[in-house]
Amino acid sequence: MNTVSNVKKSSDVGVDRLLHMYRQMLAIRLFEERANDLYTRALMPGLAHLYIGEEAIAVGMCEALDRSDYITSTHRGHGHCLAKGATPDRMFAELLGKASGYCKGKGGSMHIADPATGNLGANAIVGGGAGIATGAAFSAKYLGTKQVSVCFFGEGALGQGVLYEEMNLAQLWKLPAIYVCENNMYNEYTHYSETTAGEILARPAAFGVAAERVDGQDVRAVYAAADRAVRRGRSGQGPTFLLCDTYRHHGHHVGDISREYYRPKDEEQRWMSERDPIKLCEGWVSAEGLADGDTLDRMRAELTATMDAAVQSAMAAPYPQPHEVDQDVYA
Amino acid sequence: MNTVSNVKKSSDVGVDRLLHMYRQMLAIRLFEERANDLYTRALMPGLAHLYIGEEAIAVGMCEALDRSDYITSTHRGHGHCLAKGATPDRMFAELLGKASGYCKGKGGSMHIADPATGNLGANAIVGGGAGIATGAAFSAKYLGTKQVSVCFFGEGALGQGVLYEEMNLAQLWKLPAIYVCENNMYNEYTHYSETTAGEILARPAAFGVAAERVDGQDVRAVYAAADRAVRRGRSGQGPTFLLCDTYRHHGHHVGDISREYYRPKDEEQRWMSERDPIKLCEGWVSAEGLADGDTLDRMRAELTATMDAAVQSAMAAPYPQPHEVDQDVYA
Amino acid sequence: MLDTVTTTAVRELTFGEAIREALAEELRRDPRVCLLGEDVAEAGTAFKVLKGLVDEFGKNRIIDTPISEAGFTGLGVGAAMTGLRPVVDIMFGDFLTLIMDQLVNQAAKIHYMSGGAWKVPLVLRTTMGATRRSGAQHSQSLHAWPAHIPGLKVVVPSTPADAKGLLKSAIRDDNPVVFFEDKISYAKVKGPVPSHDYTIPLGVADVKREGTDITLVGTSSMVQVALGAATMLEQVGISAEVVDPRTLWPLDEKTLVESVKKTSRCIVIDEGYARYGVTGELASVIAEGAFYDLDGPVRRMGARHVPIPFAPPLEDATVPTEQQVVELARQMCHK
Amino acid sequence: MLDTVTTTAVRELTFGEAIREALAEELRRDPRVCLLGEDVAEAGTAFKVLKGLVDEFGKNRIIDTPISEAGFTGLGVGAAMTGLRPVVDIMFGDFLTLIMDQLVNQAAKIHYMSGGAWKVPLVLRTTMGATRRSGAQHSQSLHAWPAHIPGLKVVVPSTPADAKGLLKSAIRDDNPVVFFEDKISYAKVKGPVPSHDYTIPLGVADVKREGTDITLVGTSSMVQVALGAATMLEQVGISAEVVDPRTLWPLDEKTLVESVKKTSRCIVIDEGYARYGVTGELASVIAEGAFYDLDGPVRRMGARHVPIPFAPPLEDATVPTEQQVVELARQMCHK
Ligand SMILES: Cc1ncc(C[n+]2csc(CCOP(=O)(O)OP(=O)(O)O)c2C)c(N)n1
Ligand SMILES: Cc1ncc(C[n+]2csc(CCOP(=O)(O)OP(=O)(O)O)c2C)c(N)n1
Ligand SMILES: [Mg+2]
Ligand SMILES: [Mg+2]
Repeated sequence: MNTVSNVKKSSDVGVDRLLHMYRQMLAIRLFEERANDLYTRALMPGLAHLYIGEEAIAVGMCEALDRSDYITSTHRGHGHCLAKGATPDRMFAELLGKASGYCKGKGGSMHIADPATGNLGANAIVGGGAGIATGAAFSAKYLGTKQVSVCFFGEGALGQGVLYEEMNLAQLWKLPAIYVCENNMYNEYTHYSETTAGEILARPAAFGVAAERVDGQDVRAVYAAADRAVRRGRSGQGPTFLLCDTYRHHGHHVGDISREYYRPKDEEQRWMSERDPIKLCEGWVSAEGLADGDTLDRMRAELTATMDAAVQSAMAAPYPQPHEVDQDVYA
Repeated sequence: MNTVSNVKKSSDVGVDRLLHMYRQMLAIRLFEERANDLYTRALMPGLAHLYIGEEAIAVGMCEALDRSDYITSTHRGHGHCLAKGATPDRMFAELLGKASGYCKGKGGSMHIADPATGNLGANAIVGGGAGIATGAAFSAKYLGTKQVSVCFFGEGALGQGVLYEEMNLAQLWKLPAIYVCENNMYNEYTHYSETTAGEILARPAAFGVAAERVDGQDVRAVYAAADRAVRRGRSGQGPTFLLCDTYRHHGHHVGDISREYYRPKDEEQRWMSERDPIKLCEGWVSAEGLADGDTLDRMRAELTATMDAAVQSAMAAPYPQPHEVDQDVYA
Repeated sequence: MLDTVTTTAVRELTFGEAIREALAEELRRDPRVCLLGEDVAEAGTAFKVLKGLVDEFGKNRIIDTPISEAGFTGLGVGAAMTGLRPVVDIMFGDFLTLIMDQLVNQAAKIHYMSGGAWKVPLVLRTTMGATRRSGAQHSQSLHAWPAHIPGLKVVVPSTPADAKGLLKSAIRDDNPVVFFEDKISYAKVKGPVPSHDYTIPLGVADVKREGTDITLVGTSSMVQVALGAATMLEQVGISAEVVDPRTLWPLDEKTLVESVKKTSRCIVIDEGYARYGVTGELASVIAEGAFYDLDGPVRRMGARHVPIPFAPPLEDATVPTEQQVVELARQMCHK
Repeated sequence: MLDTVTTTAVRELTFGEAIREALAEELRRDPRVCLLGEDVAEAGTAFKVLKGLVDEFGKNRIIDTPISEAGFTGLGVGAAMTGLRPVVDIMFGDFLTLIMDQLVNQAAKIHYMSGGAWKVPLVLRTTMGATRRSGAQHSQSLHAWPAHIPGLKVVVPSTPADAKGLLKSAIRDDNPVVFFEDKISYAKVKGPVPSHDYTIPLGVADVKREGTDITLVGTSSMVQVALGAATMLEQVGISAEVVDPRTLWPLDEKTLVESVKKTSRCIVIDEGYARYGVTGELASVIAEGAFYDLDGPVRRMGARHVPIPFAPPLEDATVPTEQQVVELARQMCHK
């Protein structure tokens, strides 16, 4: 698995912070399990790309952000969205195409956006968030707001030339942009080694962008790296690129069930049993005695109730009215 | 000027070869002087981007190629075209939009193409040749022909994301592509340091592409590097990137007369007097006694006559017939 | 209605199967044909349409690419110029946005700019069509854009048999051809397909159903909508002719105009946006050619002029339906 | 003909000067306005239209970019969402091929996809028009493409006064607006321009000349062609009305239709390719709205359907001329 871990002791991160991050990861996990379930029961229209297994990246990253900082997200975006502060009920509603969803049902799973939490939107174009995130960083610098702007993307986006155009601009103009590459090793059904020549970290470095590899399954390591990147950005030192090694437990999308032809079962097994970010975190918490079993159980019960209620309310919510189809085309 | 020269002794290149390259450079120079003159006298339609000052790159590069090897060229493409074997009469005819031109007058200065010499075409889209050149390299490998494919481009094309997409593909598939960056330090009227973050050579390297910096004013050094790259390509080792430092003596295009606002006069002076590739070559030839003054004078006289005759014939040639406008849209 | 059909085995295939068969036959026939795209090999694309090709033709000819649409399309252009006949796969038609330079400034113009010296025998296969709940960036039908550009040919097949015959023509054509496949049709549209090696020439429209009262010009998936509407119209005594141009360029103006001269009424139905797109062109061509026979203006139906929404009830309101066609046709025929 | 003009100083300006004045005024008025593009600062762009702006507004607001059209347009989209009002400069309209994803999949859809939550107040200035002997990759008029896309507004000004008033509206608009400037007009077209701060609303056509026998609908540079033709037609006793839609979207259908209802004849003249482009849309809208008043089909004139050739005699044959308009109009009016 070959991940370079920048692991710190949990106490460096702070107990409250670690528990908060644990909670956030668990929230995403529970959210995604329900999304999977809805889809499997044919209750959800379209597709969904689950974030299960990658939770530590969104959570560690967003833990270092303020609410007013910006993010852009991807087709696999529920985790980023929740970590940045979205509420699950309006998210489920959006996944179901309901009027109470974040986008009034017009966006769907791949387009959730929310100005209140600085979420510039998930994007169904691979690499599609790079320009937007860099532009938000440009605004922050132009207006002197000290915000930073985080661009999440899968390693597949390394194939899109526009990413390099944006990193060049960000570095030239010392923009507070943070490029977070979630390397789960697969571009859909193709291993990234078949699509990615050279060394990934050398790519941002070639544009002068500070680059760092991070164990994407260790939420503490992600948080620490995120914190460094955010400081760099806020202090005018320019962009950072974080390469986070990770793994998606499920298929590319919920319908991707038979995966043996592109991904070995034992690889899946190994990442799930040994490298699950939530289990790992649980391990540290208990090993270091940071919380007792009861606390974690209570957390899980609370979140479960929240998520179930969110699904319920989303299911019960009405679809948009037909006439709404023509609204919001122009501001 | 900070160019790393890979200078070899002239004798390493071979006397005949050096004289041939000298001749080729001179041909380009004389061609371009006439293009400039035609434009200045309002005899040429449109624009022209002169290659004067950069001749050693096209010539050193093409000297290492066979006629059947491929090139793609740029808006500043006359030099590549001539070096690859085009004849000046059909080129002038094309510059004037005449029916006898390489493209029957349909292309113009920025679009000369010629299957007979493997010239896939000049391209007026910055970076526009990258895909085509890489595709020709792909064909060569697919068909097992041992051809190589050279993509010439200015350092401005480093701003185009597609270049990185192509280098990634070329390296992944070990294609015999050679990316030749002519760094004349200006993207039109903007210094490349304002547009190019990081180290240029690190960019191809990040994609695993072998990269080398070359003194673009020393035709011997260019030839030697070209030869290495061609061998790499033909032997299946994949692509090479050559970063050639150079300078254009004239404006971005022939109408770009007042340049002080973006480019210091003394910089121009220095490159013209100290780093002119033809003068440098002349110096080596005479210092090492490789040819006498007479030989060089005769060469110049011959080429001058050829170029003047080419201009004459092109001037006298007819325009295409109006009905030809609808021809060649579809094969 | 196939131009070169003789008596031969005819099977029911889906639209997707017909495409795969066309590709397999051309790959077999001509070693210069190769396929490039994302997840085209083992995965057989996201739509599974190419499933199995890599087993027969190997990874040197069925080539998985990085997610670099501009990159591998540009590579395809150069490969096409230098001896290959690449078929480039752009998973969703929405991603045409990423390759317009390669397609329009390069592929479309090289033959002309070089005075006929170079050719670009490239096929660009991509998809169109909404109602898959895929959202605004995976549901567009952008075939009007390449149709606007001289130097490109544009194919919009509606049936499995047409898809096979037209795709084979496209691959054998010496020009860049953009081939649009309706995603919904892949599995949903079935039809008889001859098993032999036939082609359908580009530029020949097909009268999919004859009629006398009104002409329904449909493209791609809208041909099925037009046919459905025609069946319903029959029940109210309206005889609708359904004409499928099959290729947007070259365009068989004659067949379109002649049908409308006969019927005197016309609705053009296309799944692209109606504004500044395909419907305007077809309607204008027909109005210019059949003006004096027209009973009223040519009417147009296209995608609603909004980004395609996700919510099912909204998305469904963006695509012309049989019912809407029927209503408009009845109005036009005063029945 | 300016909507908000009051008595005020009016100077003769070129088209290019009017654009510069509009930008300067908006830059002065609103600190959130900034300009991004290649060589926009000291060089003032390849066309020198922006010359001098950097002196007043500095390099933080007039920003030279790398040759990364997709990159800086995408950046502009994000900046527009987060508090700025960027004006992005794409030197040649031909390079729209490089930014369609940013423009179409991002800028155009974000407001809708987010259910109205985000706005993209971006202006994309670019050029159109041939006959500069610039070859096939620097001469296209691709305004039909963005006009096809819901979520975008598209402006095609024809006079200096319109250019100024419309550009100021575009900058103040909360939507992405694509603003097409005819390259030839920059220096060639002159006209009176009020010196005060006026705007012209997007979506209001302008009758540039009144007439009774035939309507010439022209866009961008073709308005000048239409006006020239109208003058010539007057001499043969034909009274031509010249209507300039000014914006392709929103489109002032009413003014177009009403003019043709009055004149009963119409030629649509546009410098883009006629096929699958602007002329088809305008002709269809007019035919639908004025069908029963039409004396004959609406006729279309656009760029010849070929990549723009370099040779002067060939290139000149690709753009509609006054003479051609006159001939067609005479034919249509039987004079
Ligand atoms: C430009 C573009 N090309 C192709 C696709 C289809 N597609 C959707 S997700 C995906 C793979 C993305 O891989 P990666 O970026 O690694 O993200 P992951 O799914 O692994 O999180 C592809 C090819 C797309 N959405 N956009
Ligand atoms: C995609 C694209 N953007 C912009 C231009 C306009 N343009 C023509 S040449 C040029 C500068 C090119 O600089 P460089 O690549 O360094 O080549 P040089 O002119 O110095 O040889 C620009 C911006 C273009 N032709 N294509
Ligand atoms: Mg991945
Ligand atoms: Mg340069």
